[in-house]
Amino acid sequence: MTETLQANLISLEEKLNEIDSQISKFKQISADEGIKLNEVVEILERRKLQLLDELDAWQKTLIARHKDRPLACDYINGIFTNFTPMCGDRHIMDDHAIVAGMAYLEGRPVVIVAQDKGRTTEEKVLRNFGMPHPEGYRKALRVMKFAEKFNRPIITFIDTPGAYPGIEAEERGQALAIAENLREMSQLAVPIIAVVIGEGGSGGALALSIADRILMLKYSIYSVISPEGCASILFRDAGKAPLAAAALKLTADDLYGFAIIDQIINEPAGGSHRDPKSTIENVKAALISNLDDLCRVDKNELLNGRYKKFRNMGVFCSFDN
Amino acid sequence: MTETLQANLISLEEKLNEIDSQISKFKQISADEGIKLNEVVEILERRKLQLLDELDAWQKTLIARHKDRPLACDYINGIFTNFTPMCGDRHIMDDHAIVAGMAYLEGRPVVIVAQDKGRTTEEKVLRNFGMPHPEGYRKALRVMKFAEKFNRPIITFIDTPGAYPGIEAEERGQALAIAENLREMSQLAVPIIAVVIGEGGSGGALALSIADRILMLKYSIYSVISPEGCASILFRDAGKAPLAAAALKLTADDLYGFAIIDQIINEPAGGSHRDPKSTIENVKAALISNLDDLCRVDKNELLNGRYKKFRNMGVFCSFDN
Amino acid sequence: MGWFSKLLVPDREKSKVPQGLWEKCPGCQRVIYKKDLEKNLWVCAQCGYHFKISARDRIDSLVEPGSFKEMNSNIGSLDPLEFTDTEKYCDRYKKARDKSKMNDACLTGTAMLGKNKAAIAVMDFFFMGGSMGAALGEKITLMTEFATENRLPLIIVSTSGGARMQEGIFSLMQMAKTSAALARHAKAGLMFISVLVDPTTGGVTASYSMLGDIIIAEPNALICFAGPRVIEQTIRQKLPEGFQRSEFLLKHGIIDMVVPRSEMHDKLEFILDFINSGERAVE
Amino acid sequence: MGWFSKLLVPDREKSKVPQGLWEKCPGCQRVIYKKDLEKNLWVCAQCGYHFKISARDRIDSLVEPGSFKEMNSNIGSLDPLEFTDTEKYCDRYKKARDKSKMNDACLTGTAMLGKNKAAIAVMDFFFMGGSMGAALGEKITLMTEFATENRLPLIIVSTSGGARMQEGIFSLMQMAKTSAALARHAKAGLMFISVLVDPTTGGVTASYSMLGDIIIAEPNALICFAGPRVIEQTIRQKLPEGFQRSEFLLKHGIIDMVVPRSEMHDKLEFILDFINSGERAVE
Ligand SMILES: [Zn+2]
Ligand SMILES: [Zn+2]
Repeated sequence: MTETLQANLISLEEKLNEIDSQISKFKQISADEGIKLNEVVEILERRKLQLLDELDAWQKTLIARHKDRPLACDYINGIFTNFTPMCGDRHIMDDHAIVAGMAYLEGRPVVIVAQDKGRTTEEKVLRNFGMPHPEGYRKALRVMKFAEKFNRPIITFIDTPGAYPGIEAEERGQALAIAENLREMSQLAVPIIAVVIGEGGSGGALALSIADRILMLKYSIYSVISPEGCASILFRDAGKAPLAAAALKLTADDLYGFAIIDQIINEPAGGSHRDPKSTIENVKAALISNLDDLCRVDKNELLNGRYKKFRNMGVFCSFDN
Repeated sequence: MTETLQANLISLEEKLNEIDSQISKFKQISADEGIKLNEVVEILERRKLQLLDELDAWQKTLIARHKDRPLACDYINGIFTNFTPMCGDRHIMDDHAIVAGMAYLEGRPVVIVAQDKGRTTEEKVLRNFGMPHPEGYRKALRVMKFAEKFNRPIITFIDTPGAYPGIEAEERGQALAIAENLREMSQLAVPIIAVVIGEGGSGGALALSIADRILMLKYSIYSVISPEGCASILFRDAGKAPLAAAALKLTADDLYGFAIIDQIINEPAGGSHRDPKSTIENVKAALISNLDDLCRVDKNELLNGRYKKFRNMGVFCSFDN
Repeated sequence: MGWFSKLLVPDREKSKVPQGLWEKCPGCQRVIYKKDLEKNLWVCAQCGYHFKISARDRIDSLVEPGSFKEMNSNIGSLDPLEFTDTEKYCDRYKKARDKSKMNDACLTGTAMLGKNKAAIAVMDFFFMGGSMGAALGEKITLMTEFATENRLPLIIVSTSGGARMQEGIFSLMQMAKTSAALARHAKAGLMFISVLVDPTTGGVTASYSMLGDIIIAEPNALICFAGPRVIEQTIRQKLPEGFQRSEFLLKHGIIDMVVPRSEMHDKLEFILDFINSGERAVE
Repeated sequence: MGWFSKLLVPDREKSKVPQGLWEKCPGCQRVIYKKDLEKNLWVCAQCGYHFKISARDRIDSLVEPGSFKEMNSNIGSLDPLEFTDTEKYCDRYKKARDKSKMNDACLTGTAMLGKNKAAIAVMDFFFMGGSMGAALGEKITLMTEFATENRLPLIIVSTSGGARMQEGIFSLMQMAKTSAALARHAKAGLMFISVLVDPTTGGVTASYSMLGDIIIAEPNALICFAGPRVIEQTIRQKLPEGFQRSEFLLKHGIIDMVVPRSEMHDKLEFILDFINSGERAVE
């Protein structure tokens, strides 16, 4: 089913590619023949942007999950220097769905905690498609407490379909592991920045997102449930995922409008996979400026600010019964 | 092999039983016939004490492991009221080798953490013969941190051949779990009393014994390694366990002499299994008096005292090289 | 999260076969006189099956009679997403309010257990499957903050199908909000007892429900993050018997104790006594 | 604990088959010119086998040349149990001292790694199998306390057959003593890096070795609480391939990284730089 729904994105990509090739063809002609075709090129560029403006929530969902979309490790390699992984939850296993360690951001020592889905089939299996087990959350928490002890800011990269739903995960306290991360992150006395780079899947994403700043790539999503899950439960038809995607208001624009996130990081037309390098540069710039802001804030103010930030999330009313 | 070595204890017990039955026979005669046999009884009583005075380290080891020796649960039931178990390490399992929970000691709310070997075959299997897995130590630590949070003193009962040596135990960080307990217990800001009631086996026992007061039953043992293990390594013959037991200086008397433990709690002649009730009363009295002492101590003093206590353990010298 | 609101229709409604005065026990299939059930706190005397009960009935069974003082009762959810599936969320919500005479899926307030005053929040599965929206999150948070400010122990009885999907990201963020409030409560050295009843799933499980100093479950309650059907779909395997039930969680070290409904009040009172009683050992 | 001192005779002695200038590699059985081995930090260039090395050689490989300032070198053990097995402990101990020109199984002091001053303790397996007695415990504790007082990061390189049984209960108590000292060091917000080399077992593993903020192992080091033979005897089963080796522990989440000897200095320097560099983010 997802495949038929994917057709949607493929046809978009085809159109974009077609326009792109036309643009370069006309540019070529323009150069070779000395004819001014600027107007044609402009029209095509405008058509392209129009197509992208019209992207609906479901198309953005597909872009957020695009197989060529840059993954956490691409950002880590592209943005930081001397990344040195730290492994293990000190109990059961090193969960490869979580990548964590020390690194420098333009000379600033920071601690990174990231979800990575894996690129190749092998990597995907190793990283369990970016779905952490409880041990992944405990590894993340251990490394974040390390960051707190040594007063290093924390940067998290969010990209997960959700916490892994499996027998062992339930047996070993998946819910508890997530809950503890939520509680502990709210009290970590160092700046925390979370960047949603792809799929922000439910509690499994939230468990690394109790941050002072939440940034989102333009075509990433962040949601209480996957559109497919929502469709099958509330719409009683998993095929209605596009409808559910729209209803859930899970795009960066939506969430920025709700003041749930703090900043949208720009992506190239059509998605970051069409130009990873520029996206990585955008993320880097956003990280630096946010980090520099946060590092100026005193510790108590930081913690109070973080508390208030999440304290104020939620829209409710008062009835006169 | 242990069986032939056990014969030692069995013959002692037979002798004791014989003397006891003679004593009661003479007492009976004395009562029935109105004949004064006090002198005979006295001689027998003296012979009995003499036999017990002569108990060597190995015999004490056998008593410490005696199948009828009261177990932690016997002390818990006999000493405390309203014992309410707390279960689980909040991750993997509830390790039944560790019994932990809330209770009252003559009206004083206390937290108990104990090793219990199990009495029946079923219980022994359930409790893994008193050999905790890493999860047992983590359960213990969780409950002890609970005690600290709510300012309740901790009483531990030590009775284990040692931490379980198994594949899963090693995989899940047995060494790490013990080490963390050692570190964390040294900092718990509530009074801690440890009572060695049977076998204090190595690191597995130490992991619950970082206490302000360490009490030992008269015929319990506490050692860096089992006599059998020591014999097979250093004496190259596991049969030399009695020799190793003596060499290791593992009896309550030895350890009191070394100032490793703070108090010896008396047991009836021949061991607590010959009169569990009186032993339980002795333990209760010792707990109350030590607890009352410790509760008068200010928190910093308590922690500094605990630190110094262990800091000073170890005999070394300075060479002039 | 949220997978459950479809799967779990409240039992009492489902089993309303013998209308009126009688109720069929889903545990042993016996038909039971309703008044007897009520007297027995809605626990089957034959098989021990724990029926789902409303938040009000639960409070009656837990605290000293008449001691519950409700707070923040008028807080309700809005519809920030203007969400519509097969029905408009605002309509669905209004129906739930009308039917339940509650404004959302929990009651909060203070109450006495023996001599101990406690802050208490009790969820209601009959209100939209105990799903967590902004109103529920706000009420739990307010009660937690009240407990912190007034140095009170906190008891939360959870039962939930998970997130209230119709509130989208706002629903998800209640996990963060409640957990942060509990962090402050814990840091103040105060006691939080989490009581889990059938079913407790999804986002509620993955936030406040699992953060108790003591975690207690009613017998045989389903307690999970991902529901059994989701897991079955993922791993394409039959799940083991008793999987994700209270006793299973006890064995796996996740919860402290399984306590039947009839003993819950006494157990809670014992714990509060234990924490409050006497002078503290070291000050 | 302690099970190992019998089982593990230092490899270099065992494999002294080609006397003098040559050494046989226990990894690939090749015979290697000793000078080459030494140049390569006693790592086989063919198969990467890490030979055991003395504490002095280890320090040379780890810290800036000439920067190591030894402390407490004259501390040695006594014989409080007057222990005798097949030999008197005091005689055995004297032989070890004479042979090693050390007073016990570790060297402690301060040293530089790049621009970072650190307290450092390095164990020596050649001294009675790196067993932990009162002298070793005292030296580790003194070094830890020195680091705490002087706000220095601490590096401990562990290798040990376990407890020094001949010191009985005093040996066991070194676990408590060192761990308590590390608790204070950690509480002061200071960094402890634990480096584990082949073999690290028993009481040393179950105390300071496992308490690092970062735990690093050399490749293929045996790291365990209970030794393989003890476990085999207990469970009467063959152990899995690679069980209790560095890579196994990495996979099981117990250690942070496996670092070959040739890169150890740089890795340690990186970590110390990371902790010390720049201004701290929030003060
Ligand atoms: Zn029934
Ligand atoms: Zn080799």
